[in-house]
Amino acid sequence: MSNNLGLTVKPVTTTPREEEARVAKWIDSPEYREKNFARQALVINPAHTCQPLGAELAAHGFEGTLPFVHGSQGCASYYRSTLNRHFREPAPAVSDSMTEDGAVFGGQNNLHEGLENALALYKPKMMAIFTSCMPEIIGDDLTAFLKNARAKGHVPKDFPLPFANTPSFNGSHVTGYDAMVLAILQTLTEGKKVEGRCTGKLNLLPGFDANTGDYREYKRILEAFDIPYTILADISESFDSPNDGTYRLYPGGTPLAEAADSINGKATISVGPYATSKTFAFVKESYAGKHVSLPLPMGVAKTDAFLLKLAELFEKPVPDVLKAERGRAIDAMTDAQQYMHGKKFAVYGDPDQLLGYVSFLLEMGATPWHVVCSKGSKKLDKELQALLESSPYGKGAQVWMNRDLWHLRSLLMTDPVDALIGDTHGKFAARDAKIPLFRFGFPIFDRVNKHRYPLVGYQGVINMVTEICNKLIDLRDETCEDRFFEMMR
Amino acid sequence: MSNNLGLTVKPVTTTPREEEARVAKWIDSPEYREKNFARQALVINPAHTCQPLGAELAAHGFEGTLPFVHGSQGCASYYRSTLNRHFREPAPAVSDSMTEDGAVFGGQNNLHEGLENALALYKPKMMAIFTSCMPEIIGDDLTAFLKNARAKGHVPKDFPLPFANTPSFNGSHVTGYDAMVLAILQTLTEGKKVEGRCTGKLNLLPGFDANTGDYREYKRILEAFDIPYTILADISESFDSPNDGTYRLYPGGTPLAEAADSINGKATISVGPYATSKTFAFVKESYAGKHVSLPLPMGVAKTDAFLLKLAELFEKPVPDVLKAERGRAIDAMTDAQQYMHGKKFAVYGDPDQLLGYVSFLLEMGATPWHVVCSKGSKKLDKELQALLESSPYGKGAQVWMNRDLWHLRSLLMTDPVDALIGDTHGKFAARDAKIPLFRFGFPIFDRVNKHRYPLVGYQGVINMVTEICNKLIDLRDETCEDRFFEMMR
Amino acid sequence: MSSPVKTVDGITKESTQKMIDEALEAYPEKGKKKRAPHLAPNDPGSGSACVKSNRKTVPGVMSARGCAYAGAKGVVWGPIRDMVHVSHGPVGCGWYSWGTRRNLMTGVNGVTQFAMQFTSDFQEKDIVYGGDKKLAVLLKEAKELFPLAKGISVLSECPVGLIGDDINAVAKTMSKELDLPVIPCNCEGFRGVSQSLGHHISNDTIRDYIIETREFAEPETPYDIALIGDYNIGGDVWSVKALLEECGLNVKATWTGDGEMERIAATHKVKLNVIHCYRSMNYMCKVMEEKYGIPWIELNFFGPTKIRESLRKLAERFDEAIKAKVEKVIARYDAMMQKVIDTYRPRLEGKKVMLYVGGLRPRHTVGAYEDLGMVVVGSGYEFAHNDDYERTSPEMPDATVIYDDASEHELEHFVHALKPDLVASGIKEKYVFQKMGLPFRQMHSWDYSGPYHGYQGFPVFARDIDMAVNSPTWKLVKSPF
Amino acid sequence: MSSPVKTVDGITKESTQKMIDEALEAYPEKGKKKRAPHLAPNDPGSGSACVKSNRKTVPGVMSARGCAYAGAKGVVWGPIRDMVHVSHGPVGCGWYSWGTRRNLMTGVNGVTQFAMQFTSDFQEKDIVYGGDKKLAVLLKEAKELFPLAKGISVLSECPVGLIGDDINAVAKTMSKELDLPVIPCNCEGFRGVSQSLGHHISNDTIRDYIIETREFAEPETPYDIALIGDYNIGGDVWSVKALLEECGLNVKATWTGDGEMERIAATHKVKLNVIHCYRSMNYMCKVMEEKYGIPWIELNFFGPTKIRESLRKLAERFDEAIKAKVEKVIARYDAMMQKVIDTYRPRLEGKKVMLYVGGLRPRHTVGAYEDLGMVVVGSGYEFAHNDDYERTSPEMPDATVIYDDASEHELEHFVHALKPDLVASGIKEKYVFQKMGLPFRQMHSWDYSGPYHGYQGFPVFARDIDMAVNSPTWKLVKSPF
Repeated sequence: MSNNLGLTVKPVTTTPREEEARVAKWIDSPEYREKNFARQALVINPAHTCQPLGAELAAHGFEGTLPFVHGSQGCASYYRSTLNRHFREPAPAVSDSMTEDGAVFGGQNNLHEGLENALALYKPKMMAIFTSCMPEIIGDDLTAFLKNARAKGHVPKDFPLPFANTPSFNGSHVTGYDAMVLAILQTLTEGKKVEGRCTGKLNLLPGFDANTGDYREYKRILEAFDIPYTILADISESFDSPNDGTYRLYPGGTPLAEAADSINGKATISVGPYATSKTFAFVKESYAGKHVSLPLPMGVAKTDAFLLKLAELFEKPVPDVLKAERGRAIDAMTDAQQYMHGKKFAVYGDPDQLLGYVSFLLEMGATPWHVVCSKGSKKLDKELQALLESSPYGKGAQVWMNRDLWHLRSLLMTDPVDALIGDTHGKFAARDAKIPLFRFGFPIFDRVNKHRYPLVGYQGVINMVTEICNKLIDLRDETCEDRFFEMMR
Repeated sequence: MSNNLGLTVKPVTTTPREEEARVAKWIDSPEYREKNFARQALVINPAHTCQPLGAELAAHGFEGTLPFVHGSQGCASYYRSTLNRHFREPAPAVSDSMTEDGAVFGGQNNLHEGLENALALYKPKMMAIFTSCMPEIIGDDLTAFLKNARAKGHVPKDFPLPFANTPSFNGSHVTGYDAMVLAILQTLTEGKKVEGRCTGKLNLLPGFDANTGDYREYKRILEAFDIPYTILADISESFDSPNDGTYRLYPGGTPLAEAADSINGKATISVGPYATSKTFAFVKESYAGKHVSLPLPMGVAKTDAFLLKLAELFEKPVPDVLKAERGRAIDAMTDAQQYMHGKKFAVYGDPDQLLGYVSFLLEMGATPWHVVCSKGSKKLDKELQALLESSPYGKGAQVWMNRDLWHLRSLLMTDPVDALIGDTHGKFAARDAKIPLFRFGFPIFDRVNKHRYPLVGYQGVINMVTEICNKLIDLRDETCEDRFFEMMR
Repeated sequence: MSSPVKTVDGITKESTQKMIDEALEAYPEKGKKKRAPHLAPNDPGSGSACVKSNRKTVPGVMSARGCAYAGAKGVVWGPIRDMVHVSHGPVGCGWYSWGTRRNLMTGVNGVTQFAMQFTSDFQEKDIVYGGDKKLAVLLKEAKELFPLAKGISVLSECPVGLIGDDINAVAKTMSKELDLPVIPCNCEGFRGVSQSLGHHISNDTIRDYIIETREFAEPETPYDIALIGDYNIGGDVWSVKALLEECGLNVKATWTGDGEMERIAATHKVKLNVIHCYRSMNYMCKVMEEKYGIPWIELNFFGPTKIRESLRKLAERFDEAIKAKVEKVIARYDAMMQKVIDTYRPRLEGKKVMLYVGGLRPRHTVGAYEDLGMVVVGSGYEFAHNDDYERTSPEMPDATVIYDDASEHELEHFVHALKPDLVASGIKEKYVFQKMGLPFRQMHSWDYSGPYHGYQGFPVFARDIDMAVNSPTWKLVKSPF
Repeated sequence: MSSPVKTVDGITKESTQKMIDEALEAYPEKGKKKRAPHLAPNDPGSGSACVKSNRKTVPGVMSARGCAYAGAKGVVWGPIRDMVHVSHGPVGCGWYSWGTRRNLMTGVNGVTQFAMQFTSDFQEKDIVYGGDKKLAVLLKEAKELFPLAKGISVLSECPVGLIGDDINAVAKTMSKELDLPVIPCNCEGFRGVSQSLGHHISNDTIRDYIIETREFAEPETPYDIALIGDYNIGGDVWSVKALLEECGLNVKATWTGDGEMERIAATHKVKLNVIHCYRSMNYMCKVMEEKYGIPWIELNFFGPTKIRESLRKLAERFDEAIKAKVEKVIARYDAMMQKVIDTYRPRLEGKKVMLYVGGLRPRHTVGAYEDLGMVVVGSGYEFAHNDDYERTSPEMPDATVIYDDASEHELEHFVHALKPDLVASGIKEKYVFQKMGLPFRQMHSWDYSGPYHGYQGFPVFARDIDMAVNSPTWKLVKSPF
C-alpha cells in the first residue's frame, strides 16, 4: 500500500500508560524547563494577540463609530468574537471581505464597496479603518484609496475615515490600540487647534484596558474633583450598556466633537504609557496644555500619584470623598494583609497592567515571584526590575520578558508559587500547578462580570484585596483537615 | 475509689472507628432527620442571637453615640467582639459592669457611676442604654434610675439617654435593633414636632443590616434622585471608616439634630418591615408626612418597587442613571442566568433578608429549596410561601420556620441542594454537604470586605450574580475531569 | 426522511418576500442586487435550494463568516487531539482559535493531547525574509518538547501564501528528518469565500497526507464504521459513539472530534462511514467511496425523532443482529426521551425559533425543536453550498425565510418581523438579540453546555432550550419606569 | 528563671508614673481613685505585684473583660471535645462563644466532637416558670441525637441563678436516667468580677464531678504526665504534646485543649502535672497535689529561651534517660530556632511591644519577643490575680507600665505615649490600634494563625510578628494629601 508521504503503512499505535506517565512527569521537570527555555522559533500559548484587535477596541470607544477591517472577513470575525466573549456584549464591526482577487488586484474595490454598504446599513458617524495582514503584504495604499472613495462619492467628503496600519506581524493588540487612537485623534483634531482656546478639560488616555469598571472609576474620580474630562477612548458604555429591550449599535463612546476639541485641552494625562506611546508623542507635539504620562493607577502609590497630579494640574485639593476612599482602601489592606503577606504570585499580562499588579502585590507584602510578559521591551524589563528592587518583597523575584505561557508553566512546575494573576489563558497552567488563577486582564472568557469591577483606583485596591484574600481563604476552608476547619479566619 | 457522682470508676474508653463511622452515617440519614425535627427543647446552632446585639448596632448608627449596656460586662464584650469580627472595625461600647451585688441591690449605683465615667472618658453626645438579662430579671426601673441620674448630676439634664429593654430571653438581635431605634427616636423627637413644618426629607429605616455597602447604596440612589434624606440609623461610616492613622471613637452616624427633626419629614420609608415594626408603628402614629413600609430592595422587582415609591412620594422621575443601572443589572442577569437556572439553594437568615434572597433567586430561575428562619413568625411564613408560589421556580420549595442550623444540616444531607446562602455559621453544614456557602447576612467572621459590597439595589443584584456564578464556575473548573476543563464557560 | 410539507400560521410566501424586500431596502443598489438571491421564502415543493450560496460576502455588511484558516484550524484540524497544530504566520489567528470551539478531548494536555496555541509568531523580518527556515526550526522544537505527538500540522495563515513560502517542501524534508508526519495545509484565510474552503482544503490534505498511512492493529469486523463530521462539541462524539456501540457497531475512528491521527489514517479500512456534518466532511466520504469503495450514510442525531429515523436507516446497512439491537435501543431510549418531552414540551409548545448557524445545524436541529413542540420560522447558514440548502428545504416549514450569509442588518430585520421566542445562532449575534430581550442560545458551541447529540444529548438540549426560553430574567427586561 | 533586671532606654519609674497620672486625669474623682491602684511602673526588685487586681471593673470605663460564663464555657469547658456543652439560658451567650476561641479539636463534628452551639434558648415563659423541666427534656434529646458524647455539661447563664432553678438536682437525676455524666456548672455571668471566677468554678466542678471517675486503660509508667492549662489555640496542644513525647514523656491527658472527658477524669493517676496557663487551672493542680499527691510544675513554651529553660526544669523531675532526651531535643531544635532568629531578628531588633491579654500571655510571651530582639514596654491582664502579677514583675523590664483591667482610654493613652511598634491584645482592641496605623496581633487567638507554643510554634510566631510589624501596608497609612 502506498501514500503520498511515501511512508510505510504501519499499524495504529497506542501510547502505553507508563510512557504517558513518564512524559507527564518529565514536562514538569527542571530538565524540561531548560529545553523549553531554549526554544528559538516555536511560540506556545502567547499571552498577547495581534494589532487589529486593539484597534477595534479603540474604535468602539468613539461615538457612533463603526470599526472597519480592511482585510479578510475571518479576521473581523475573530476580533468580534473575542470582544463578545470577554464583555458578553455585542461588538458591531464590519470588514470589506477581501479574498484572493484582492491579493492580485489590491483591495480598493472591496474597500469602496464596503464603505458604501456599511454607511447605508449601519449609519455610523465615523468609520475607523484598520488593516489585517493581507493588504499590508500586498501594499495597499490606504491614503490613496480613501481619497478616491471620497472622490467617487462612496462616502461624503467630510465623513471621518481615520485609518491605521495594524499588520499582525508587528507589535500586539496593545500597539494596535495605540495606532488606532492615534489615527482617530489625528483625523478628528486636524485643523481644530485654536490658538488661545482652552477647553479647561483633562484628556485622559487610559490605554488598552478591557475593564469597563476602570473607565467608570476614572470618571468617578474626575467628577469628585469636579474636573471636566474627555476620555480617549471611552469604551465604558460601548461594552457595558444596559439591557432595556432595545439593541443599540453604538451605545456610548467619546463624542466626536469632544475628541476633536481635545487638542485644545487644559491637560492630557496618559495612564497607559506602554499602550499609548505613539498617541502620547503626537499629543506632546500637537496638543495644547500640559502633557503627563503616569503609570496605570493600580495599587495605592500609583493611585496617589494620579490624584496628586490631578490636584496639581487643576489646582484643586484632593476631594474629601477620595481621601476617605483612600482611607477605606488602606483599611481593607491593613485588615487583610495577613492573608497575602509572604505569598508568592506569578503574574503575566500587558505592560501597563503588569506594573500595576506588581506594585499592588508589593504593597501587600506579597512577592510577584515570576513576572512574565509575552510582548515587552527592555524598557519595561528595566522598569519592572526597578520596581521589584524598590521593595524587600521583590527580593528573589524574576522578570521574564518575551516569554509565553508554556514557559510560565515550566516556571510554575519547577519553582512553585501560591497563585497566578492573568487572563483566562493561564487556566491550564494554573490547573497543572494546582493554584488559583486570579482573572485580571484580557481576555476573560470563563467568568462573569469581571469587567464591571474596577482594578484601578482605591476601589480597585479593595476589589483586588477582596477577590484574592477571599479565594485564598476559600481554598484553606476547602482543603484543610477537619480539625483545622474553623469558624473564624 | 469514689467520686461525687457516685458512679463506678470505669476505665477510659475509646470509641471504635466503626462505631464512629456508623454514627457519622446515621446523622446524615432520613431517620436521624426525623428524630432531629422532633426536638422540643434543645436548640442547636441557631441562626440568630439576642436582642442587645441589635440594640448596640442601632446605637452605633447615631452621631457621637456611646452604646451603654446596663448589665454584666461580659455581655458587652460579647456584642463588641461580634461586631469587631464582622466588620473588622472598632465597636466602642461600655457597660456598667453589674455583678452579684447588683442582683441583690439593683443596678442603679452601677448605672450612675457608669454614666458619669463614660461621659468623662468618652465624651459622647448621646448614650444609648440597653439591658442584658440580669437587670431585666431583677426588675430594674430604668425610667426612675435615669431620672435620678439627672437629678443627682451624673449626667446633664438635657443629655439624651434613650433606653431600651432588650432581655435576651425575648425576640432576637432583630427586635433588639427595633427597640433601640424606637427608643432613640422617641427620645430625640420628643417635643420636636412642629405643626406645618416639613423638612422635605425622606426618612429611611433600613432595619438591621450589617452591610455598610447597603447604606451607601441607599445614599447613592437617593442622591441620584436628588431626594434629601435621613437614614435612621446610619452605620455606614461607623463600621467602614477610613484608616488614615487617626482613631476616632464616633465616626459617622446620623446627626442627632437631623434625627430629631425627622419627625417633621416629608415621608418615611421602612425597608426592613420585620426589623422595624415597632419603630414604624411609632412613626405612623407620630411622624408627619407619608409612611410606607416596603420589603428590603433586594432583587430587581423589590428594587423597582422602592424606586417607584420614591418617584411617587417625591414626584420625581426615576433618574436616567438608575434606569441605566437597572439595565446593566438585567444585562448581568440575562448573561449569567444559565449558571444559576434550575440550581437549588438552601437559604437562612433574618426575615427581611430571607425575603430578599428568595425573591432574587426566583428572578434568576433558581429554586430556594429550603428556606430556614431560626426566629420567624407566621406572618413571615405566609409571606415566604406566597412569594414561592408566585413563581414556577418556587415549586417544591419548603419554608422551615423557627428551625436551627442543625435542622438545616439534616435537610441538606437528606434532600441535597447545590448551594447555601447565609452567614458564617452555616459553614460546617455546607462543608458536610459539600456545597458552597455564599456569605450574605450577619455575621461573617471568615471572609474579608463582604460588608463593603451592597446586596440591595441593582448593584446588589450584580454583586450577587457575580459572587454566585463565579463560584459555581470555580467549582466546575476545580472539580471537572481534564477532558471537561475548558477555556470558555 | 420525507415528511409532509409543514406550514406556520401567518407565514406565506408573500409575507416572507415582503419581509425580505423590506430588509433589502436599506442597501445601496449594488448591495441589494448581490444580497437578494441569498434570501427567499422556503419552497419545499420545489425540491431544490431556494437561495444562492457560497458566494463572496458583500463587503461592509457585517457578516458572521470566518475564513479558510478558521475552517481548517478551528473545525477540521483542531479537534485531532494527538497532533501539534501549528498556526503558521502571525500570532493572532492561532490565538483567536485557541480554546474557543469546545471540541473536547481526552488525553493529558501537553503530553498526549495538544489543545494549545502553537504559532511561528511571524514578525516583520519573517515577512521580508520568509518563514521557511523558522518553520524547520520550530518543527524540531515541537518534536523535542512533545515527543508523544503523533504528527504536526502546519496551517498557513494569510502571509504565508502571499510571500511565497513553500511549506510543502519544508514539511516533506522535516517529515523525513524527524521521522514524524508533518502535514502542510495551505489554508490561508484569503482563500475562498468562507470557512468552507478551509474544510475542503483540509479534507484534501487528509487525502494527500494522512489516509492510508496506517492500518488498525486489531482484526477487521463487518461492523467497523467511522463517525465523520462530528467535532465533539460539549462531548457530542462521546454520546454518539456510545450509542453506536450500543447498537453493536465498532466506531474505529472519529473525524475529527476527540480524533486520533493514526485512526484517521486507517479509516480506509472501515465498512461504512457515518457522516453527521455533511458540509465539512463530504469530500473525504466521497474520496473514500471512490478510492476504497466505502459507502457512506448521512445521519441526524438531534432529538428522538431524527435519531430513531437515523438508527433505522443505519440498521438497514447491516444484518439482522444489528437491526434487532437498534430496535432494542430505540425502545429503551424512546421511553426515556418521552419523559423529557413530557417535562419540557408543555413549557415550549408553539414557541418560535430562528436559526442562523453553520455546518449541519440549520437543518439537523429542526426536528429536535419540533420534538419539543417548537416551530422553526427561519433558518440559514454562514457558509453553506447549494446541496446544503437542498437538504434544508424539506426540513423547514413552507414559506419560512431562508437566508444565506445573512448580515446582522437582515437578521435584526427578520427578528423584528417574526418575533421569535428564541434565536439560536453564534456568539457574535448572542448579545445583539439578548439586548432586545430575546432568549438566545449559541448553537455553534452549545453555549458552554452539551452534548446535544444522541440520546445523552437530547435531555441536555431540552433543558437548555427551556432554560433560555423560560428564564424569568426576560420578564424583567421591560422596566416599569 | 531569675534573670537580671532589664531596663528600657528612656523609661523610668518617674516617666511611667507621669504617663499613668496623665491617663487618670480624664476620670471623675471616684473613678480615678478606683483605677489608680491598677496602674503602676514595674518594680522587679520588690518581689511582689505592683498593681492591685481581681477587683470589680469600674462601671462605664470600656473594659475588655468577660464574665464567669465566658471563663467557664469559652475557656475551660468548650475545648473538651467529646462532651455536649449546653449553654443553659437565653440564646446569646452560647451564640457569641460559638467558634470564636480557636480551641482546635479532632473528631468528627456532631459525632465524636461537638463544637456546636447547644442552648436551651430561654424564652419569657422559661423565666417565669423556670427552666428545669426544659433542661431535663433537652438532656434526653442531646443523648439521643449524640449517642457518642461522653458527657454533657450544663453551663448556667445569668437568668438561671436569678430565677432559682436547681440545675444540680436536674443533672443528678438525669445522669442516672441517661447513664451519662451530666455536669452542672453554676457559672452565671454575674458571678465574680471577670472570666476568672468562671475558671475557678469550672475547676471546682471538675473536682466535684469529673476527676476520679475514670482510670486509664493502659498500665501506668513513671513518665505519665498531664498537660494542664493549654487550650490548643491554633494547635498549641498538638505542638507541645509532640514535644513532650519526643522528650520521652507520656501525655495522658490534656486540659482542656482537644480534651477528652474520660482522660481528664483519670488524670489523678498521672505522676506530674505540667501547667501552662496558671491562672485558669492552678486550682485543680493544687487539688490534685493535695488529694492525690501529684506534683505540678509551671512551664513556659513560648520561644526557644523559655522552652529550653522549661524543658530542663521539667527534666529535673525525671531520671537520667529523660534528661538525656531533653538535651538531645534542645540541641536539635536550638539549631532550627537559631535559623528562625537569624531570619527575623534583624527585621525586629529593638522594636517595642505593648501587651494586653489574659491568662499567661502577658508574662509568658515576653521571652519570645526578646528572642526576636524586641522589647516589651508595657503589659497587663484582663482578669489576673495578685499571683499573676508577682510572676510578671521579673519578666518585664524595670519601670515599664503594668496595667490591670485596663480601659480603652488608658490603653490609648499609653500607646500614644510609648509609641510601640506592635500592640498585642484582643479583637476589641485590634481595630482601634490599626486605625492609628499601628501593627497589631490578636494574642488571645493568635490572630487566626498558630500554633505559637513549642518549637513548632516559634517559627509561626516569628513569621507572624514580622508580618505584622513589617507589613508594607503600614507605610501607606499616612496620606500624601
